[in-house]
Amino acid sequence: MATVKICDLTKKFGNKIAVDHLSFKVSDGEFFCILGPPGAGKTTILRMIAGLEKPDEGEIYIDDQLVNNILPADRDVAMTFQSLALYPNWTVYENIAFPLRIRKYPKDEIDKKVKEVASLLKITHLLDRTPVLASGGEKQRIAVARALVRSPKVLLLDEPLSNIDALLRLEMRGELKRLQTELKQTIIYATPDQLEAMSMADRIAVMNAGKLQQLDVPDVIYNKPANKFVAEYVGTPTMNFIDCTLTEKDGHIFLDAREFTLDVTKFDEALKESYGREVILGIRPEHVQISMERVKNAIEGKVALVEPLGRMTVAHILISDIHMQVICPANFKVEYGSKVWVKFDTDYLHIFDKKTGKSIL
Amino acid sequence: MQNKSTSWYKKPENFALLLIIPLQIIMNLVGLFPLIAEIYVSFTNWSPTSGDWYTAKFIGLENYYRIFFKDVQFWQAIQRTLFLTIVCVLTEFLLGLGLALLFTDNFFGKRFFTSAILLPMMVVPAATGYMFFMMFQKDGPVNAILSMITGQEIKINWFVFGDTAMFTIFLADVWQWTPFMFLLMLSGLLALPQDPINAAKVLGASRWQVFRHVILPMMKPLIAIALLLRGIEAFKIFDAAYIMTHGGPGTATQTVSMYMLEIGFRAWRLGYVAAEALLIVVAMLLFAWFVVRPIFLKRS
Amino acid sequence: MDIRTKKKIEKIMRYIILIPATIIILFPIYWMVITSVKPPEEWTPTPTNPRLIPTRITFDNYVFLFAPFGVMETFAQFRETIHQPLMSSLILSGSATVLALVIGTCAAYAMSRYKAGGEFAPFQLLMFRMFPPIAIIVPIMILYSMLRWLDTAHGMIIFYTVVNMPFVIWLMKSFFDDIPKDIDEAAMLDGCSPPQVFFKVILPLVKPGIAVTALFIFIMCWSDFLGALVLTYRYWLTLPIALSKYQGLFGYLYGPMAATGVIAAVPCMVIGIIIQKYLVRGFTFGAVKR
Amino acid sequence: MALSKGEKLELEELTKYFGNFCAVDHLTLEVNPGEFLSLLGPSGCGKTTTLNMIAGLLEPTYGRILIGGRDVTYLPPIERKVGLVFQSYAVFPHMTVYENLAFGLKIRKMPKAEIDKKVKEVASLLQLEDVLNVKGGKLSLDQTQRTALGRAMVIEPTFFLLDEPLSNLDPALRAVMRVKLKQLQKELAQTVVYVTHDQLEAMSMADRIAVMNAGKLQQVGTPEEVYNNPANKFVANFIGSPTMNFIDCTLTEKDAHILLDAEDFTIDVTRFGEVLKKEACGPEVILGIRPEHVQISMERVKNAIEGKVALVEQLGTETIITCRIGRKEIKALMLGTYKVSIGDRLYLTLNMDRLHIIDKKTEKVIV
Repeated sequence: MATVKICDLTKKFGNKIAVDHLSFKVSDGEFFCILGPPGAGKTTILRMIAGLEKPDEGEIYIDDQLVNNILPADRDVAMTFQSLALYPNWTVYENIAFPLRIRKYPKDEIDKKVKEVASLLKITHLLDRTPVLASGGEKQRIAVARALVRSPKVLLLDEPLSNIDALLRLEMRGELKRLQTELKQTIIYATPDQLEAMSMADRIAVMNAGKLQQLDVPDVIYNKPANKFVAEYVGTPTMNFIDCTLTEKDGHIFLDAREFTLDVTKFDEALKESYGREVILGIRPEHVQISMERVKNAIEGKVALVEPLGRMTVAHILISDIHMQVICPANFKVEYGSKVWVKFDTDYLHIFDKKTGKSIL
Repeated sequence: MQNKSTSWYKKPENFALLLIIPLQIIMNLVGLFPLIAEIYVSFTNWSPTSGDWYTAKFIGLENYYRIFFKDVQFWQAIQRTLFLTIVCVLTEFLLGLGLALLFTDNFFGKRFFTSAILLPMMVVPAATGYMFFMMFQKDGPVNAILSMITGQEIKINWFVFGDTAMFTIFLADVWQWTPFMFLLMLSGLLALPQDPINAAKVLGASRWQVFRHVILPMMKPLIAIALLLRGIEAFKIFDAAYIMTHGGPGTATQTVSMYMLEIGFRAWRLGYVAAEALLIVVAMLLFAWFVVRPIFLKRS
Repeated sequence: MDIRTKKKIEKIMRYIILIPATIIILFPIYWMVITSVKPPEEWTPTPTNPRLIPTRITFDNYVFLFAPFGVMETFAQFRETIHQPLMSSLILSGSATVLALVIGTCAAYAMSRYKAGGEFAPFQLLMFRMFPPIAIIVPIMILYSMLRWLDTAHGMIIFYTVVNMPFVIWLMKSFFDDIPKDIDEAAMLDGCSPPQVFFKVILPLVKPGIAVTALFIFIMCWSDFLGALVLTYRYWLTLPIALSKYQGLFGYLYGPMAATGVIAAVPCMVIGIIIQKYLVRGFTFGAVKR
Repeated sequence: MALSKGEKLELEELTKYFGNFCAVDHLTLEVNPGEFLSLLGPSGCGKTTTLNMIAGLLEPTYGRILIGGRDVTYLPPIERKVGLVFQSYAVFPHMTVYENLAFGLKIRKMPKAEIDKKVKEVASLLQLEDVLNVKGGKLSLDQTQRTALGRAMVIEPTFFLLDEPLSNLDPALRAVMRVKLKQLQKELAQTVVYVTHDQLEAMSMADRIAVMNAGKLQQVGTPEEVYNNPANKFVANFIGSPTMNFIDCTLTEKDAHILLDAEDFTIDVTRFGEVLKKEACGPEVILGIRPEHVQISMERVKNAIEGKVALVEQLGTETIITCRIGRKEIKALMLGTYKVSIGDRLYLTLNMDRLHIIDKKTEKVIV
């Protein structure tokens, strides 16, 4: 068990900056998620912590020891690869035993540890087979078992669930989280899937284009996104965004979206600085109410598409040329093209600066 | 975490160096050093019958002058070899592609037919030479079978006439190397993505149209590699042809390799042949750099 | 037209082309094999009887090659056994294969994983293979006559090692390239030093590749003609040279000659069929995989 | 664009064997003109084989395919006029977008001027005008997808077959394309058979869903039907995310009450007595209930089952809580953020209207 500290880490590939002056600290026993789209630099960060890639700038500390110049073999860090990288010519048992064997553990201890970790991950029945014939989920477990068997200081997981089918992913998600809670293992987990990050992580670092966007607990990431990128990336269906200008009239403050205006006087304090500026209004689909009759303060729109998803229905509404998604109850029935009225729950409004994308509210 | 000092050979850079050093030594010893010696020898009139190489008389560019302005036989041999190369490679390509097209789906006996077609490629070229030498004798089986088919006695003396001798060399080469083209084309065809082909079929394209508009264009890079590799190999033509004709009758079937063997290792004019060898090496280097490299790099 | 009928026609057409083609392809080999087991009176066909099937099978031709006494006494003046060429072919090809493989496998790994020797190194080797062998043999002849290596075992082994090195490097490199780099890195994180990664993890993984390459190189050495023709003259003559030399001595003794051909050809054909799947990869220097 | 209104497609007892392996097993299915039908199933369920048979790339072992009433089972593709879009899109990499679009018409030997007109029409409809001269191999993913679609549209097919056309896109783009595709289909009123393994895609786009597994048709119905009244355990499990909870139970009778005994808790299911009798199912059954039909409260409620929190997954929009009841586990889905921590005691109520009882032997849904 260990802590990981990263200071001002930078990595370039040619002219491309993969990781840009990144700093964070992972505490002992934490489930730490690095979330971001492909190319955000997630894998590069993991590879630098593992020692497979040399940083151009910055320091990496494991348990307060600088490890920049230590060979991967001596860092006591385990990693699972996206491709899993199981040794195809050996049995599952030999795969899992390998890290111990190379460290010259006594035979009976190896045997004990392998069987322990195999039963923990429910792959005891596979031990004598080669991993080639195992299913996607099983391979995943084997890879995790191989990483866990020597109880490394830090476990790095690189998109471990991206290659298994949706049903299994759901199951593995729960299992991994449970395992981590049980073992109190420090885990750094890279994923492009916001649902995975939200459901498993103690803290999430949202990355984009090598830069850290926000680092916080899932709840805050979801409810108080630091900028438009985070707001858009986290949550499905995605947040609705509407271009607006902030205007003042008769002591009231309005968001003017041309098709409609919204009174936001109650956020006076926070918005003071931004009067007259171009902003983006953001609201999550679950914070928009929809009704078939005209309601006070509601905005008129047209139904463009209805997606019944079983437990809920997502309605696509066009307010002139503004496209919005709204979550409705499962039994909500509405015809293509019919008129509806939507109302925003102003307690959950987000306002972003159009130029910088930073959250104002 | 122990910060032990790592042994010298465990450092990645050093380990890589250790692995590659034996190769460097042997390739430089037998590859590079002789090349330098050869450049020197090409400026002398060295012949092993008249003493060691360093005692030979330095004659400057005379060897090169003679190659370019006096040696008709050399240029004829080059012409002949190029002609043979082009004819052989094109025939092998067409036959190989045609055969490969028959093997893209499963049918009864596929494994047998594949193995049978590939067999000639695995015959030692010298043995191929002797096979064709036997078959095309005046009293050999080819004449016998031709007689049977036509019903009149045929006694062609294949190796006595230049054209027929050339033809047997052509046949032997095609026989031996069509399998290579077949294998290459087949692997290319099997590696093609099936979806575009199926897409063309669903859009209504006939078999020929699918081949002409979809398969052939997608095979282009592979065809380029195949023609090149085979062309380079065919230009080296020696083993089988030498055993069949020894370049005869006269010099009618003498290829570049045979000609150089004759000059260098029968007449022992090594200085002269070194100059010729260097010219060919330079020509090949230019060819490799400007033609082969781009195509090969694109592929891998 | 109904696709079922169309497919049936295509099916028949395929065999109409394939069967005669196969017969033509196999005929030269067939002729050599049957000639090697024919008695002398049937070696040459006559216009009325092409002698496609021998009336009696005899192994005299093979016996003649190894002990030219007691059989076919009429040809006893052509006494020349095949022991020596057969042995030198086996020894030279075998040793060169091992040597080339050891040196080449290590270097190929270094090139595949560490880009050792620079990006250009593999291509340099490839170009070496493009030159007509005769152009390469001239300088080697110069070197060997200096070192007095002509017609020696070590000379020939090193010659074969060097000329086949491009194949080893490119083939083995393609096999190494097939193994994802992730495996190396996983092994490193599991605690291996770079040498351990190579010897404990990667080498066992390319075992099949090594076997294929070894067989392929063996064929290439075994088939060599020009090299042995120029660099040997007496003690280390190989089988293909024997074939050509005896052709001059008793070229029209079709039976023993065919038997020599069969002995020279069979090992390669057997190996070739074993590694059929990888032949393309071999001949194209790993550029075309299957 | 003068697209004809789609035609009816009928599959009768369609069967395909590969050697001894039965890939598609007596599949009978009707697709009505203008309908968006989704063929849904896990990989290897026979949906791609079915698609290939409809397109004419494979001949069925047995059965018939009718397009607009015409038997096309053994006709070559050119006489079927099916618009097929592949999962890989299969845009010809060596041809420009224009040549790609024109290919189907060139094959049909249409005059050049006419080809030009049609290609331009389709290109403008799909906003491909700007890339007409770009080679197929150099397009972005969504341009490739539109080119594939356009290439199928230009021959004015009798109906469209789409083979997982969105599976290569990233999730965000996928959501947008789902809406766009559906709108296009509605506007052009085309018959579409949409093959997918993603239940969400099928649910959100299809008029009807045909669920397949192991070569057999499991259920056909509207998304609501398939979701709310699954025909068997496979459908119940395959559709909906997070998946339905399944708990092995025995049916027992006590004091004129029928009880579902799950060892760790029992549920009174007397109200389903008649159906259960009529179906004559054995005592071994499986209780199925979707996570969103499990209510959670922190206080004791009447008839509620007591459990402990085993795992909490905060997804922002919703929260999945896995509860442990003895040795059984039940997942509950709550909207919004729900604050509980592992080990908390809570009480579960199952929505009896949404409860499913499945016969363990036949795996058929009885209630």
